[in-house]
Amino acid sequence: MQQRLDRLVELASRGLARRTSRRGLLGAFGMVLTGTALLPLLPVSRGARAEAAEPATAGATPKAPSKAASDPNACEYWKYCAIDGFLCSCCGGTSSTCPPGTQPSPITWIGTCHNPVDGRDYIVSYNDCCGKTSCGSCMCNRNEGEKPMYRLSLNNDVNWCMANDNPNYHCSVSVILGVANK
Amino acid sequence: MQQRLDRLVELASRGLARRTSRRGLLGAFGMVLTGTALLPLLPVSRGARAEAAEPATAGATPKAPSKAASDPNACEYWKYCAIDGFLCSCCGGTSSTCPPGTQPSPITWIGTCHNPVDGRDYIVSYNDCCGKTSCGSCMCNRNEGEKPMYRLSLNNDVNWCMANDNPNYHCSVSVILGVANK
Amino acid sequence: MRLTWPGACAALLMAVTGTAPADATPPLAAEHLSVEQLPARSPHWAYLFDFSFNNETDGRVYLYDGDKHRMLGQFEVGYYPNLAISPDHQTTAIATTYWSRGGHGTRTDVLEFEDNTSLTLRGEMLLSAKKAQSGAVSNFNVSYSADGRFLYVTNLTPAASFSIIDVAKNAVLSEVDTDACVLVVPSAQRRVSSLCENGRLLTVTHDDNGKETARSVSKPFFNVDKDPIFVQSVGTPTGVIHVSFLGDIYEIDLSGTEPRFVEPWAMTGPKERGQWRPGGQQVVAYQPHSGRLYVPMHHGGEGTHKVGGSQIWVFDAKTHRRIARWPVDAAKYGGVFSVLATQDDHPLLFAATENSALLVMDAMTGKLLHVEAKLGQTLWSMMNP
Amino acid sequence: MRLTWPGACAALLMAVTGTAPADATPPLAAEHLSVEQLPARSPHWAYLFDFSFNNETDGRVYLYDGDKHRMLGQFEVGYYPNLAISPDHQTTAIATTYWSRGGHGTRTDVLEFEDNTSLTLRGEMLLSAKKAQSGAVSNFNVSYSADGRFLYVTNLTPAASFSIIDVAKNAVLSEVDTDACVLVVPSAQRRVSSLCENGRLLTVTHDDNGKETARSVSKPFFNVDKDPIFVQSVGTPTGVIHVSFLGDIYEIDLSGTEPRFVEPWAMTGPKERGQWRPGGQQVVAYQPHSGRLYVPMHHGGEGTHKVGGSQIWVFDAKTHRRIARWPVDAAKYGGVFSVLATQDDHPLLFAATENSALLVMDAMTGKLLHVEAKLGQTLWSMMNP
Repeated sequence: MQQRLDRLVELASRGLARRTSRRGLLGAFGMVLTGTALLPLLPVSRGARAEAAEPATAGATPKAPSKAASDPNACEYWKYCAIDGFLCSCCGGTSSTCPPGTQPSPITWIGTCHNPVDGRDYIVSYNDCCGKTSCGSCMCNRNEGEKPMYRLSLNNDVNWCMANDNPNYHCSVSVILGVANK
Repeated sequence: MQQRLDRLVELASRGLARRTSRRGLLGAFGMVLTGTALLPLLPVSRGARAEAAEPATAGATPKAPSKAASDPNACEYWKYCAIDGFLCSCCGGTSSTCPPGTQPSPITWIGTCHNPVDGRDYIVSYNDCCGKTSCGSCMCNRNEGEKPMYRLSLNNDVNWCMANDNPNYHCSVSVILGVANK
Repeated sequence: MRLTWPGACAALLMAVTGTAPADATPPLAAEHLSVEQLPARSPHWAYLFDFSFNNETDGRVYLYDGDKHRMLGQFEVGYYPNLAISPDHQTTAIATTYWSRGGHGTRTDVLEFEDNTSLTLRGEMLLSAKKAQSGAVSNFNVSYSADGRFLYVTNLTPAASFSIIDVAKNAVLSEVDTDACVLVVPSAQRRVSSLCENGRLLTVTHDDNGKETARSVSKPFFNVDKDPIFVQSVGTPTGVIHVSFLGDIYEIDLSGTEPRFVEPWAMTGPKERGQWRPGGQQVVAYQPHSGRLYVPMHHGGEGTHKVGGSQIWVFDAKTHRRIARWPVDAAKYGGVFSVLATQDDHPLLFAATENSALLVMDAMTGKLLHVEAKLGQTLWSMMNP
Repeated sequence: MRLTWPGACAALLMAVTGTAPADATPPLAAEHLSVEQLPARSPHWAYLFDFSFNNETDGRVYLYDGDKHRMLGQFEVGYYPNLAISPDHQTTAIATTYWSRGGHGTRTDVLEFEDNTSLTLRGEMLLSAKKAQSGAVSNFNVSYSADGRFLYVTNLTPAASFSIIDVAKNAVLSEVDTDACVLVVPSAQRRVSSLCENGRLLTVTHDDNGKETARSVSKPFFNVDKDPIFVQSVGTPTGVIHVSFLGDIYEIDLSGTEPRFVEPWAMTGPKERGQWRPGGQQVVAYQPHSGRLYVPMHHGGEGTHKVGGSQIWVFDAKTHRRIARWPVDAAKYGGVFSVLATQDDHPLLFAATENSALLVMDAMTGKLLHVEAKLGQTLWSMMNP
């Protein structure tokens, strides 16, 4: 099932990456965005857990949830497993809402974070909130499953506000989309 | 003698402050500035020492010169007695030269600093170096004899780059003009 | 651009992924990305001005909730901005400077109007390149007339003047030459007072078209050479209160036809005078319900008027009685640079420090309620909503 | 505006004040305010890029002298800039973004040319609003062709392409669609290589008019899923060297007609693999005279590829022999985020840390020569002059 989703979104993504003529992409993109049902356009991270090929020193055995893992103002909050930026929850927003007067980025990447409280993996969307100069509070740098810029759909270095009217990066949120299949 | 100088510069300054019609001042000002002999236009500080009416806790007795008082990169350097800003000596300049690619402020204020090495008081010109965003290094906040903005000629809060082509404040220098009369 | 991740999206995704987990508790619901709206204004909010001195072109204001101890949002205020909140609290007027290329290129001075209810920009008005640029952040470099109809903007080139702006018309009506006097303290409906270099007060009256109709200059009411007053004054119901370098209180009553200078009084006793001094940036706060004044004080000599306070001294503004000396852990948080009291009857006192920490205190008891160890880069002043 | 306080001025002033002091030593001479000129370029200079992440619109570059341990000057580089130094060292090309009102208003993407000999702006060229914006500061987001004739600028909207600029004509010649591949690694005179999402290398050849004449795509040379390579690579005399998340070295020889992928080799032994990893921002430096590689390494697991190094590992790039593991006091200075080696035969190694400290080391011995405890706000990468 997970494979089906990966495949589906990957196909969309590849189409997207190829439609790169100067006129092409953003036009098509904008059309999708103005629709009401906004399917994430970029591939799903296979998540840290899936990277079996890569040995992990921290150990894969589940830990007892820490207090910080339940605090949306803490970088250790479970949902923030691949945010590299300022937490919107410290900037007038919450873990899933943008601060007043900012605009959410329509493009983004989605990943998988493990919730230690219920033991489930959740698919989350990492959006940037845009249009104001950087918030500067609660810098958080976590990169579980994050990949370099050539795998754009899994990258948190690029400014996901890049396609906004005002591409100033202000802060980042992590929005639960649903439970990930094991 | 000191009084004569004060009076002289004060007259110039008052004329300057009064010629404030929209067309008037900066025009006249610019003319002075483009001349070759650039007399400081603003009054001389009477210096911390002259403020006898104000009791001083630090004590007026001379101290042995500290090491920092002789280090142009230290805020305690004797010449910096009323600099509130970034020291140009940390920004690519020296205590009396602007960093490459910046422009000195033509307007400024002058004050009196005591040199503990030779025991003399020197009249110094506090200039800002302008045209680049703030240097950000070696913040120094000293205010001997400094006065609020209504006594503009003795104030270091205002941006003395204000009349520059590019009024961005970058850093501050302190330039020896001569020995002050006791 | 306003977007909301529709529930449809998550639902679709769920459908694709299926519902697998064998956990007993129900899974967390999908969330919807949206933009926060500001709640109704609280008297315990504060507008915190970060000068960003290391990156001066990026000045900003943080809106902070003193009860919930959290940021509500922020907006950009540019380079050496001068700020004022409108009498109806709806707008922050920002007189500032931008360039076409960050800190270089073409300079534009502009008056921007921030909508305080949405933290979005409502509009702007171009200014000539004269706006006063001072790191001494006064409440009266820009001000609104009491009825909100006019805005006064201090110019300094270094020639001193102020511009009169008709807010509704979005137009500069005139520029008034102040003969080297600075600040724009509004009174009555059409009067503006400024501090002059010789310790006098200039008061200009204007008509509805912004034309100067009268001006008067007071006798010197303080001694600039012996004991100057800080420009960072605080408004009161009848005028303003200034603090002097040596700690005297100068109250100016602007409610009559002529300014009335209340006899100055000393915060310090004879033994404290010259030893304990006010210092910092926003050196006096006034709380109208309790009639209290708050001043950050430190131990130091001449030239220390920008050193932050190790104590906050509290006075009854009417009786001049010292109510308290509240110690602050200056070694831990930095000396207190700026103070602001909320205007309600259960007031808070905000104290910003040299380290850009924010202390939230009970303004009646001095109890430290909350500390933000580092808020922004250089928190230099604060305003009430 | 160039001004010098003329000696005449000081002389006049002296005449007015007279010469009073009865001190035995002669008084200090009057000084002349002037503007420093940069000395001749030294191989021990470094261009330090401060992203200013808390104030992103104010990115800047500091020019630093690694021998004298002092700043030589700075220039502004704007928002999410991409930088390249010209082959003749005379110019820094800055692809960046500005707004008409600080961080709002009209957006302008522009290529600016900083004169490295005077630290003044030599000129600019407008770009369309497509410039790649990434906090991963690669040496190859913008690059010059070896002869300095062309500039390549990476675009990302998120569609990926690059623009070919004719430097002498100050004109954009063309935009080349890269089919989702990123970076612009120049080789020969008219070839540009980019990294693709499936681990392949795209190489585009163009003519003098910037027209694409050929393109080739390599077989996958690394595994993106199992062990991706950092985009922050370093140039060598024959091509580039990349480091992978797990610490393998991928060298690409671009000197022939087709890219040649050198067999990857591991920096780690079997027991270290996955335990010790490269991490940070600029994760590899190359020193041509000694043939050494420098990589900041830390102890950590998956997802720690942006954690700064507690050690700097030193390798012979030819023999793959590990020469040294230099410990760094990461607790004191922050982990090493970025490394840069000077290109001369008595080389220095610069290490920038997570705390924005700068360490200056002897690149042969590892001896710590100097520490700047805090240089700017967020020192993310460095370049050679």
